[in-house]
Amino acid sequence: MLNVYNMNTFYGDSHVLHNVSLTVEKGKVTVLLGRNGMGKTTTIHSIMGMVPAKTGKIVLEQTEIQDKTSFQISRLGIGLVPQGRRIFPNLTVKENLMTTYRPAENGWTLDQIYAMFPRLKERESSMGGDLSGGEQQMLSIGRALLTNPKVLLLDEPSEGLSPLMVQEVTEIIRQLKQQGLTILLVEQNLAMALELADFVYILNKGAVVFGGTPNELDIHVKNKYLLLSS
Amino acid sequence: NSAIQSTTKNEGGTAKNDGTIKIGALLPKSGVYASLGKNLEMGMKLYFESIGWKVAGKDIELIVEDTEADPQVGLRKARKLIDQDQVDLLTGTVSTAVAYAIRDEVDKKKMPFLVSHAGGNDLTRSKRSDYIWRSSFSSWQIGYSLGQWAYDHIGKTVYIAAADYAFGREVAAAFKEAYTAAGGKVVGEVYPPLGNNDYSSYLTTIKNANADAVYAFFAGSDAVKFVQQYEQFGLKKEKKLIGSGWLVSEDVRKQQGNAGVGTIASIFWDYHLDTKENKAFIAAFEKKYNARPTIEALEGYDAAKIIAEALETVGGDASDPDKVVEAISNVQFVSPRGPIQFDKETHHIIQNMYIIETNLVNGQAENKVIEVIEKVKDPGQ
Amino acid sequence: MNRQVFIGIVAVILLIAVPFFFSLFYLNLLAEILVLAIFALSLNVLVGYTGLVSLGHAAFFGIGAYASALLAKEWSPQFLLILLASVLIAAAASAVIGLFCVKVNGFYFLMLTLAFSQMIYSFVHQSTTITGGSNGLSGLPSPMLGTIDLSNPVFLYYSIVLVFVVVYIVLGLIVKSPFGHVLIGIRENEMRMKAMGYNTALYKYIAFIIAGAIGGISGALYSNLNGFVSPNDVYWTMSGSVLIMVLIGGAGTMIGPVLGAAFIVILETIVSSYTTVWTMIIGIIFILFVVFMPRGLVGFARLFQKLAAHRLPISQKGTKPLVNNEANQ
Amino acid sequence: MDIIAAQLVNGVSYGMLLFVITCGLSLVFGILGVLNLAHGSLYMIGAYVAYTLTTQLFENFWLALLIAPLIVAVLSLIIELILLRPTYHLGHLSQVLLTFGLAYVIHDVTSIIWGSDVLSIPLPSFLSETLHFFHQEFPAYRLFVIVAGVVLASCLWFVQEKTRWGAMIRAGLSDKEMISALGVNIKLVFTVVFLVGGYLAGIGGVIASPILGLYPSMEFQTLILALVVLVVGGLGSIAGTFVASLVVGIVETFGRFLVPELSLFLVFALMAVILISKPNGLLGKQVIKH
Amino acid sequence: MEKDVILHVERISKHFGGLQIIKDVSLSVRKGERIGMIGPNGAGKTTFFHLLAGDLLPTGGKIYYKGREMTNMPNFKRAQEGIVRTFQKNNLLNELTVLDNLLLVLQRKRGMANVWFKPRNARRAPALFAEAEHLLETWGLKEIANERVKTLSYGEQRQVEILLGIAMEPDVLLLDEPTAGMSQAETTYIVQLLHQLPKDLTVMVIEHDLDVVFGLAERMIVLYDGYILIDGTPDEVRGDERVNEIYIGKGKTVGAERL
Ligand SMILES: Nc1ncnc2c1ncn2[C@@H]1O[C@H](COP(=O)(O)OP(=O)(O)OP(=O)(O)O)[C@@H](O)[C@H]1O
Ligand SMILES: Nc1ncnc2c1ncn2[C@@H]1O[C@H](COP(=O)(O)OP(=O)(O)OP(=O)(O)O)[C@@H](O)[C@H]1O
Ligand SMILES: [Mg+2]
Ligand SMILES: [Mg+2]
Repeated sequence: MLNVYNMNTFYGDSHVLHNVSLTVEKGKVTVLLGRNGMGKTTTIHSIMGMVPAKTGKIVLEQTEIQDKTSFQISRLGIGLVPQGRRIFPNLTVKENLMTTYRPAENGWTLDQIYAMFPRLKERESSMGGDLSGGEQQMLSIGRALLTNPKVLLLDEPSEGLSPLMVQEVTEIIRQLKQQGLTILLVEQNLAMALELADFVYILNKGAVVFGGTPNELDIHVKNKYLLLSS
Repeated sequence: NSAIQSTTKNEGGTAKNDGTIKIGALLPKSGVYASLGKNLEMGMKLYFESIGWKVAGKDIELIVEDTEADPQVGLRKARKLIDQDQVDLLTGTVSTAVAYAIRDEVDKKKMPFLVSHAGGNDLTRSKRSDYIWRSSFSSWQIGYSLGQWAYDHIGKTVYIAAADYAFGREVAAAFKEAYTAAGGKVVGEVYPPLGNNDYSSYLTTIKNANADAVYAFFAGSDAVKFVQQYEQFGLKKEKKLIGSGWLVSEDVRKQQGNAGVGTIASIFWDYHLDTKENKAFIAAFEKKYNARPTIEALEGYDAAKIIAEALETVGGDASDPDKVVEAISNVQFVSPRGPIQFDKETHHIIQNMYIIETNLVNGQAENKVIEVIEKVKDPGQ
Repeated sequence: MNRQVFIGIVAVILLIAVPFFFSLFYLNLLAEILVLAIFALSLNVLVGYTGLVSLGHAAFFGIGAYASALLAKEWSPQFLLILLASVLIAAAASAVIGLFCVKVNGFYFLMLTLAFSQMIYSFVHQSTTITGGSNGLSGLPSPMLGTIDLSNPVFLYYSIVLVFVVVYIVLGLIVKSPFGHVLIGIRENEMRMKAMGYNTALYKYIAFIIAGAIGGISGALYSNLNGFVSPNDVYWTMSGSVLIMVLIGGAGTMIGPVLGAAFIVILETIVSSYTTVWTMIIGIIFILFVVFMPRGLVGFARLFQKLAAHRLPISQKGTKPLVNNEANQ
Repeated sequence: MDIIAAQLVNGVSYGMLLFVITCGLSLVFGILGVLNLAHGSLYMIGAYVAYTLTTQLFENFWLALLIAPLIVAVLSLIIELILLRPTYHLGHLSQVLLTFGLAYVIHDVTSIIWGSDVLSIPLPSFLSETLHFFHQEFPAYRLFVIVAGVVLASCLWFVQEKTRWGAMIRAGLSDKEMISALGVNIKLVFTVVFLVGGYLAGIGGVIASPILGLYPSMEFQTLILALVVLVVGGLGSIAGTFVASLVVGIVETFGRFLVPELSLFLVFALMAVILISKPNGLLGKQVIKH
Repeated sequence: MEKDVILHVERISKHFGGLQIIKDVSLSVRKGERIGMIGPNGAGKTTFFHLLAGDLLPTGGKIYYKGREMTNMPNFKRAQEGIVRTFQKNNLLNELTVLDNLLLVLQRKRGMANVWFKPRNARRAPALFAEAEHLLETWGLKEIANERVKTLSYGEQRQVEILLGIAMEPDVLLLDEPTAGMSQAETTYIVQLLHQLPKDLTVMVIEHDLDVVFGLAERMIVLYDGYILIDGTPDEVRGDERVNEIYIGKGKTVGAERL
């Protein structure tokens, strides 16, 4: 569904991603792990066209998208839940959801989002910037779903959510997967990530150092790239 | 010449290029007064061209610097003309503030300066300088000249409206002085800001006041707006509009449509002045520029002529500023505006003032001279 | 001796040498540039360091200029006395105006400073008896330094150079000091600075007063240099042009505003002598600046330096290891 | 009493004149966040083009009102594409320099094309009539200005409140990258809004200049006036600009009536008082908080 | 009031328009206590911190600190007096380097903020720079000391956020989700460091990572819908049905969060 080949991304002169290649299979949850500052967000941003890759190829279904702008990429069917939520603070909750709404047949609607996150309905006319951290995270997820994407990029969606909401979101992602949505998930919450993952990549210093099923992710690899082992 | 040299030596009179005479003109070429500056320059060039850019066998070189009607810039440019270009003579300034700003510099450096527009009274009164002579007008001349006439012919009470800056206030005060001296009564005064955009509020106030006439001093775009709105708010039918000639001068009258018709004003020149000098001047100007001269063009023309005649007297030798100034003071001739000469006491010009009325001629608003007040002299204090 | 001090000393020597080599016109022009450079430096304290963009800074320039003019007329021709008194008056005025202005932010700050300066303008413009109205005050007595008559342009020039050097050094020290860093912090994120325990309103207020006082110095110098003051000194166009000097030179640097002042004054004087469409040429230059050197003259100079030194510009990230926790492993 | 009523009408009509001048700026700066100091210049071009159209080409005011703003809009489009778009990321201070430079360029270009004389736009005859009420006379054109102001305000209010555009622009202002990543071609949105702003500036020029006149440097005067009205109302809301126009119009008119000596002082004093008591203007949206 | 009570909150409340977010909350905190604060999203935890730190003023009620009332004291003053918070959403000086961010904290603490005429550099203020270096070293941020904050990854910025709070040397430290966005490795490391903070430092921490919060806290407060649902020991909270229902969720127990 989404393939990344030998992607290299720079911020100015600093080379952040080194030949990153990923395969995100249709209807699967692919998880991207790695410690802080390893390039996970950069990978997501490069796919989304927000920090365009310098070299490499990104293919969505049959379309090459590495040279497209982010709004085109979004319209091709990639949705984004960004890190840090990036809610529009000066828009109301409803405006946040509806401004970029793209209706689709059997797609998500405002009512469904409200049903999923009743808290958002209660705060419907509050400014996005006034919401609590967790509420903003829900809003960010809802906002992405309302663009009715085929592929969903989630960058730490559980951040700031209460354990109960984490389970809820886990459940939602599972459902989305069942509905055939393709998902690339970046997570620090290993429990959640591994519960959902069909396939796992680990990024270290901007390079892919592991790719395999959750079962193949042994304690060695984890210790080396994810946990504090001193 | 380094700065040290020129400030330690007493006489700055180093040998200049003897072949040409350099005249520096400080005129606004950008900003609100740009068109005045442009017309002054056109007038000057017209005259110099008529004498082949030569006087007493020497070439005339005219260096025009843009003052932006800003005193700081004016001073900077004056310094450039004096220190850098080493001009023999300065002329110009539309803005009185600029003239005041360069007054000390000119005085200190003994640079003959013929003021060709700026009309602030003090220039030939408290700020008088041996080297400054004025060929244009003073605000007093403009305002005072209509006072008696207005009392005799218009009415016993007036309302004064003038743009709120030094010149506007000086003109208004001079009018008031003459008008009240004649026995008239000023029932109210109002001073809208310069460049005011909407006169409706003032006009409503004036309309509801008890006055026979309104004396107004406005110029340029203010004059267009004021005169138009004066008619639109229905004042024209009730109160005669009188004022300075700039209210209905060449550069604004056409834009006012017929709103200005009926206005009475006092001024020192008009396009329709019926003298042979004026006819010749207008013909020459229209031939060269294909447009009517404005009063500023006339000022430029006269200033150029005064300079040329003075230089002729000194035989083209401008090295002694005192002699140049002396020569200027003796210039007199019949200008398109009538006979002119300098008052040696005040350094200010003595000239006729004209009462003009705006009439409709072939569907066009045109001015007509209805009375001449001869040889008006500024009191000098 | 460090390089900056060295460059500074060379610059001062050059300034001292100018009257021996250049004509009076250039001397006066340079004096004017130095005065306006002081003005731009003062505004830069607000715009460049504290992040407060003022469009009313001419208020303090004008107050300094008028105070100096009136004091010279009515009180004493002593240059230093007048300078000191004008600065105090300008500081007092900025203390009053600042009280209100530092309460608002961003564009509202810009407009509130504009409002105050325009109110002062209209006062100056209208109280003809005190300020001379639209004609301004001219024919001011020439300043004295002790018994030296500063009507000699060379002496006056040296006095201005002296004031300029003092102001430059003092401001240069301030912006590099911890206090200066507080101002920069406020520019970047006022809320965080509060959380760090800084009374940001007070710091902004102090910066406003410093800027106002130094603006007053430049105004007082200006009236001494020109021998007159006019309402244009207080008008918003003056605030606008000094803001442009700061921006074109490079806000938030010390040398930037000085370069900006020099650039604008020279450009205006020279270009307008050759063509009537000089506004257009200056406009085009502004546009080119934004497009090709958005960081001002200073940014341009830096880039040039870097290229000349064959160093890679801006970021040293390339050499930095991506991981920051290796030390802990 | 009549005079009070008459002054009130004067105030309202002046207020609407201010609104006509300011609404474009309110859109471009207040809502789009582009500090366009060349806005007054666009206004001026609208006025000058209308002058040429009414005096030299068609002698028809209505046609000028239709065509001149379109020309200004095209010009704004070019400005946006060539100058602003590549420099948005540099922030407001760069925009100050850029658009100020642009204003300088336009200043000279117009004086080359139209000269530096004072000009005025002739009106169709029925608009130059004088109407009578409150025992006072009142120019018909001023009533037209009031109507135009109200119509413009309603259109803008509708677009801002009832369409997604308003929200999109606000979203784009706070996070351009994110709104793009959600599928909005924000650059296009900005371009279109800027173009509409230019169009409104053109309309302002055509409608206001029969009253305010055409003269060199008119653009800077208009700009300052518009900025004042804009901040008094508060950034980010057409309603605020509308209210502010009326407030400024009425206060100024009565100020000139009651204390004419303070005319020059008044607008700025009003603005200062309002900003001191309401730091975000009368109806300004709260600045983005953390 | 007991002598070692450092912070005492008396029936504070906070409304936003019609919404009442904090409802008559009272609380006493003793010096050196480690308090964990949990509660569903939108319960009002962050708002409560805003009130304590002075970023918002309460609509009703009183706050006492070290025996003095400080309900209306402005935020910067509280920071000076020792109540320091970190932000849930990164709130740093993004254009400056990490070191510069830190130095701004240290220079005020060392009373240098009002030095006007002495440059602030390593030569003139060696003690300041040494201290900064030491802190950066301890918190594992030395490599990024000279990076501009805005070029850091999200998790790195979170670490800076905490460091700035700690560097203030507060008496009461309010940490708002300190480890959110941090990787497991960094979380473990930071938690270790938090354990090493001086014993007399009072810490309140909001966290959704139950391992972290139960690891740190000796007292737990559960905020629910603007009021305190439970104020007790970690064990009391762990066992409480209601907490499982509204916050932790069924089938989950604390400690099973991680692998
Ligand atoms: N705007 C930027 N300019 C320069 N460097 C950047 C920028 N953004 C990120 N970086 C650097 O790129 C590297 C990767 O950052 P990225 O945000 O992709 O990490 P991440 O894996 O998402 O980390 P985290 O878990 O903290 O979110 C980091 O070293 C970071 O410092
Ligand atoms: N300024 C405000 N205006 C209106 N509502 C607000 C404002 N600030 C907060 N709220 C509301 O108050 C509630 C509590 O917010 P708060 O940020 O305190 O929650 P929280 O407990 O920290 O949640 P989380 O765990 O998600 O961060 C939220 O529902 C939020 O929408
Ligand atoms: Mg990340
Ligand atoms: Mg929170």
